[in-house]
Amino acid sequence: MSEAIANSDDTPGSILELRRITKIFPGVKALDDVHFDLRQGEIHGLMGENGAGKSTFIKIITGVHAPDTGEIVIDGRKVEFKSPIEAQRLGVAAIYQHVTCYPDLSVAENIFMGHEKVTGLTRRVDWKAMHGEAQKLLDRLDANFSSRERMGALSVARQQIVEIAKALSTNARIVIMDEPTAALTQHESNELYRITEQLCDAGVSVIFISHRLEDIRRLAQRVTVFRDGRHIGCWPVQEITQDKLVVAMVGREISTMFPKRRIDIGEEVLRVANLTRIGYFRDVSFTLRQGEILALTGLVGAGRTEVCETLYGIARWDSGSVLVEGREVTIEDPLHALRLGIGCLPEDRQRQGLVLPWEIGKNITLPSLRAFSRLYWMDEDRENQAAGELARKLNVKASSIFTRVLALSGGNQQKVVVAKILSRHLKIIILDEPTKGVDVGAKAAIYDIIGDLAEQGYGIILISSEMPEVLGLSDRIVVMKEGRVTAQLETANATQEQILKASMVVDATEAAAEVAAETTADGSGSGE
Amino acid sequence: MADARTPEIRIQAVRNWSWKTFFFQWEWLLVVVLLLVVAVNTYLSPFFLALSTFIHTPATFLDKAFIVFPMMMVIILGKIDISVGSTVALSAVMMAVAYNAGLPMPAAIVLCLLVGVLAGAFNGVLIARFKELSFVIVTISTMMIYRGIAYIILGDQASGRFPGWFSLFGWGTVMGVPFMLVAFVVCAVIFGLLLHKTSFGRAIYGMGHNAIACRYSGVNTDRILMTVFTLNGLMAAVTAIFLTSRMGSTRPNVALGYELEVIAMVVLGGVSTNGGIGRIGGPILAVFIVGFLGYGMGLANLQAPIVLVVIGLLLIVSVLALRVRFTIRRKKPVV
Amino acid sequence: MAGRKVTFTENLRELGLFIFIIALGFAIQMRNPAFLRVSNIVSLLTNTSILGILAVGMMLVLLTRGIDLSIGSTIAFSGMVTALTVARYPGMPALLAVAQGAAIGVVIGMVIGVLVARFDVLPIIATLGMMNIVRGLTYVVSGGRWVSAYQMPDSFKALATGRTLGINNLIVVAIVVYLVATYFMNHTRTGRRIYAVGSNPDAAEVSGIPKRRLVFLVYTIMGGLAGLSGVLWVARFASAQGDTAVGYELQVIAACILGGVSILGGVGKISGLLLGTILFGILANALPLIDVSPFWQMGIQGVTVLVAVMTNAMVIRNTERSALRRRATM
Amino acid sequence: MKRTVIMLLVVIMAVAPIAAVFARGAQEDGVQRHAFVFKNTGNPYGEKQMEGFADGIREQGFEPILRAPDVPTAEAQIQIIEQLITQRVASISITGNDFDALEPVLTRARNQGIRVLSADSAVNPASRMTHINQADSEMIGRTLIQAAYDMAGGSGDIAILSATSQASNQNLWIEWMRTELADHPAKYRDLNLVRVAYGDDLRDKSVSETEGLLQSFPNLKVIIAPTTVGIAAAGRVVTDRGLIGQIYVTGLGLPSEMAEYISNGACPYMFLWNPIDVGYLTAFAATSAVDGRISGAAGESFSAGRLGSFEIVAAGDGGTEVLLGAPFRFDPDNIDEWKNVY
Repeated sequence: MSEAIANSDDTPGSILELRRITKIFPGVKALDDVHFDLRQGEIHGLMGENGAGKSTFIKIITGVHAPDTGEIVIDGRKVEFKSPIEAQRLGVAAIYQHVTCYPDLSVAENIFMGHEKVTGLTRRVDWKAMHGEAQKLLDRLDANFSSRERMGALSVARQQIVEIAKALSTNARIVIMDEPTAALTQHESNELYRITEQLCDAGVSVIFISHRLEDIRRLAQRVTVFRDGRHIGCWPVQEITQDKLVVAMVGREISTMFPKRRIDIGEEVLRVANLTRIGYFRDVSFTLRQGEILALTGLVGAGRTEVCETLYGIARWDSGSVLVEGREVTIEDPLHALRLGIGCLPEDRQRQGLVLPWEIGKNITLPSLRAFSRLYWMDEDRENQAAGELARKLNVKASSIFTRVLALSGGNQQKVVVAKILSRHLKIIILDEPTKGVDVGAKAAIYDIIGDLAEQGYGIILISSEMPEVLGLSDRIVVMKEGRVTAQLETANATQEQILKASMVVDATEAAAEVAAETTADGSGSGE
Repeated sequence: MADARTPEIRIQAVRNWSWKTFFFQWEWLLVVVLLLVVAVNTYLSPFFLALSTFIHTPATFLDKAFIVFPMMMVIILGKIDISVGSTVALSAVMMAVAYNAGLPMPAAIVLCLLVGVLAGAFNGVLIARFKELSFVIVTISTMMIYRGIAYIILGDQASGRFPGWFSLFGWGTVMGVPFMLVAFVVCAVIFGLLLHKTSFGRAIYGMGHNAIACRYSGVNTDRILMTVFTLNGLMAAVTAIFLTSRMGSTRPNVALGYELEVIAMVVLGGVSTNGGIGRIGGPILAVFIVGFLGYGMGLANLQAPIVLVVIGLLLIVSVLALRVRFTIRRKKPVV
Repeated sequence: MAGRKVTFTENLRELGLFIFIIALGFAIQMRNPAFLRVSNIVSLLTNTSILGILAVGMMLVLLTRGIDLSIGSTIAFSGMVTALTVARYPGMPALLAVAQGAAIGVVIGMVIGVLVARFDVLPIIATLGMMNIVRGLTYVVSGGRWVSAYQMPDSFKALATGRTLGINNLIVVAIVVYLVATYFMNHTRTGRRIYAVGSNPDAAEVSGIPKRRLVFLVYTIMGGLAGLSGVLWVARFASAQGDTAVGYELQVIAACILGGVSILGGVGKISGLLLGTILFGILANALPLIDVSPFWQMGIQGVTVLVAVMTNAMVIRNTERSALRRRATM
Repeated sequence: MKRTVIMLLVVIMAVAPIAAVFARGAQEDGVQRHAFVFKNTGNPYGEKQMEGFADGIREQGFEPILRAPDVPTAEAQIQIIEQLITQRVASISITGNDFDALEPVLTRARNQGIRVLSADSAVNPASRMTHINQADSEMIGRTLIQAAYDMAGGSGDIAILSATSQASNQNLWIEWMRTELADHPAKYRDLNLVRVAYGDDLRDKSVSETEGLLQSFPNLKVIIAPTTVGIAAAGRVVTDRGLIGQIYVTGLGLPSEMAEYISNGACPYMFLWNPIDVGYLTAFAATSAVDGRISGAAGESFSAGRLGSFEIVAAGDGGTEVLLGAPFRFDPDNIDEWKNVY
């Protein structure tokens, strides 16, 4: 792959260049002799599996870490950052996935935090100027919310826009976006693409980091791939195929992402009828059968996760009914759900799925502590044995089950979460975005596991925003929009267009009529 | 991260014993500190070094140590309970008043435990049911309320005149060893097993690191929260029994400031207030460090303010040492 | 529209507190008509002003997700040292004494600041340790003695009893502290950055906000205010003793929390803080007026705090639920 | 668990060699040591008592040990007494934080042959040989009411501002005050005791309580505060509010704390005994008890250095006590010579 490196040398118009950067943390070489260059007005994709060194790379460009060796060149001049402020001054800005927002402060303050507008003499914060400026930036990005809104009250997508506005406000010339689309739906991603392109037209250069091949293909002119802290290659996007890119990231071939298997679909295990949780979703109905993979799709915020949380006992439903194997049930809490045979792989792996500082084994057995204890007394030998078996079965890559989950890659962490579910005897498994933030290699492994699970007769509800995943894995598709089911399709006959239409297109007059109808219904006092 | 690339390693289910991890523990530092305390005390006072010091004097500082165990659980959960001192006062006052109102002493003791359990459970229910309220504010207000009730009941009186056998709790011995020390050891064993060997303990640690993940894993987090706070109330009542037995009477203002002393011992014992971290041995050692330190300095007739300063310094210095240890141990950044 | 609604929810707390104070004041007035007499209001405010000054500092600390348990000891220490100084040098100008006390507080605050900001010691532990150390030092410097009224020059005592523009000096100082704090928190960059640090410390770090320096600053300010309060305390009561203000920190924290400051950081407003402090002041000062047995006082204070925060939680829950219902019409 | 056990074993095994290195050898030089335990540290009144005690003991050629916990609780005093027992002191004189709560530990001390006395604030008769009382409680109570009568000019409201609601001394005095009022209904016809308030010996609370009294009882003439913090706080409020001459403060207080308010008229006069003498007397009672001259029974007498000879009398609580004498009256004429003493 060395031929790819050659073209990065001294290209005229290069606004940022990193040469032979090495960064060593105690015990690990995070970056090893890495090159990178970014041209004026370019969108440069950066890809790599988790742990490839991307995060360290960003931190070096933004001045959070100093490299051990190597140099950073901006506008042809060598620079050394002593603090993030200095990088900011030279026009470098980073948009992280979610770390940088201040939920308790206003949008305007979020935009200007660190470089607030002050009045000349008294150096007091100039609120009027700040809000005015912020509103101008938001308008420029076609955002339809106010700069006075509290950041914490905004959706992820809107927060992302605020982050971009923030980058613009520093007059950034180099913007780094770290997996900006990870938490966005297709629709929101499209919006982000538009804004990013707008940025470039204005002369800003963008480093766009993403796991999603689609992002890179849509946006970037060139793409660089890192693996294990090393620079693997840099190609113009048109000249590289998807497969080649995957090989570069993973280091090996992935033959087929979605092995089509023929699985016998059995008895009905779950029937949801007219399920309603006020304010989140209403009148949701579907069924699920043994060995079936039912995809639940739609935009983020369409109520998919909320439906599943309700089925898993995290929240209560207000009306409607749930039947598990034909018997009507109430579900009080997750423990109750697990006893009924419903398991869940939650959306936010690190927050909801894992006890990060814990060992793999302890994490795996957490849902089934009862099974490994008699009168609360833990049988640790049996526990470790079972955990080891599951970890082996799912091919978790670690030296032993006493390795901390913290130290695993995203994909392996996800495998541990799956192992947790398998530690109990279940019938129904809810998978909420199982491949979110997981690198390509692990994705394939997880798809494989999902196939296996279906084969073993589990009924699976798969929530996903990735169209190929939905179409490639499921047997049937339920599409939701704004808390309602808008389409139920057999995957064999479904097309991407159908799904998108059902999840996005809003007929203005129809929507207005709905609102009117329901306001009166609420007014009539049906209540909870 | 590197091992993630080597596909054919089969994951092991056997733990490797390592001397390094065994000796690289907070508790060893505490052991050293304890030995240092013994050494300094021996130097300061000719009366310190005697068998009776180690066997009998623990009874002078062990009363509040019973709360250390459940408080440790509370802190592992990432919470703090400031109301325990007041709970001690309330349950002691209830016991005394009930006995003097004609209840037989054994029944009064049961009532005392019951009051402690109720007080703890009330904290637990509030904290579990009102997630938006912080545990600090809940326990600060119940701290005032419990002691307030004790004042309302007893006003300016002291109450006591217990039957003679009641003083055995605080003063009696079992084969030459004070009953309190025996009870402490028993509690230490029970709580140690509870924390480290049961699913209950496992869930407590899990919740300390990540309560949400535990809830998603089917752990009944609310019930565990309530149980732990209830245990805290129960052990506060146990402290109330020993304390009252040692004093022979009680007043609404007993056990003032116990909560901070208990929290200090737990933290000195290496339990992180961030939750999830800490083993039973640390706080036990800390109880004896603080206890012997105070006792030894008292034997040397050092004035109380000096003892205050030394214990404050000990707390800060030990936590600084804890910081240093973690900085050394943290090898890998989480990329 | 959406912006409006948010603001309303967020001001609900202050509104509720305000209504509660009015109701409480009315109830007390019914029992004892002396309550709303000017002289009583003045004495109530005078007695509450020190609590109020400390609450401002504590709010800053709580905003950064910290806590300071050492302020009772700092008050005692700075008060004692200052009293000893003025007793030895009666000619010393009173303002110099104030400066000295505040400086002592600042030094103690800086020590805590270094421990917390530089060495990452948990605030609760660092301040718990300092609480013991500083209290011990207070006894050590005083040698167990008190400094009494006759040993203090009149100019010093006048700090707390004198008037400026017809208003008691303590109230004046408290008002000044509140005005400065309002300006500082709402209109200076440093103030807003303190909110930012509490709201999201990680974000503050990556966006180049000097998080550690701000945390250090916050404890220094808290120490300075505690030192100032120590001088005022001693001047007010014309006596300095070793056990001054034992356990006062919990009252200050309770007042902050009543005022809507979250101990989880990032949330809290000066306006709410003011109301919380006043409510606490009323509870401490008005109960003797309505002939409540002294034995009931502590219980009543505790129940009030609990009821206030629980009511607030309920109101917010209900508001959110009705907001959901409105949203449900989508 | 395994870890814990191993560590404890290590501690136990290491104690012996370490001890061998550091031990200085228990030297018993044979000097008799007498201990005095006050309520809490940092209390000038207590410091003066301890000073008097130390003088008295040294005067006789013995060694004094002066102790006080940092908080005024019985729990803390129990710990100190345990430490004193271990040190094998000859006698313990204690100013009790609780009347009954110290009985078990003091009994233990007596069983080990240590003589136990209480001074200033008594412990119950079962746990002491005798009590050194500053002055007759009855006399204090009655005198204070008479002073209030005098200051109020015979009519008006009076209120009491006490320390904590549990303080046994104060409660006893308040009882005698009530008795005095009840004994002479005719004389005190127009004198109403309207409230007993508790300032908990805290400055801020005492001030609040005083102000509450002023607001609630417009007819208030006299505040009796039988505690130093309380009387000084009341004096402060009266001075601040410009009420000198309208409302009078009296009670028991340290001359140094009250000098200002006695000079300015807020407190026309007040009472106290000399805490140095209390300590000094206690020292002689303790040594007499140790060498067997007294057993604590009523009728016995002993000599107390410069103070002369004292007799043990029966006390109101069923035990015995030694009375120092009548409380001393401090007024503008003599306050200046006393304010620097204590």
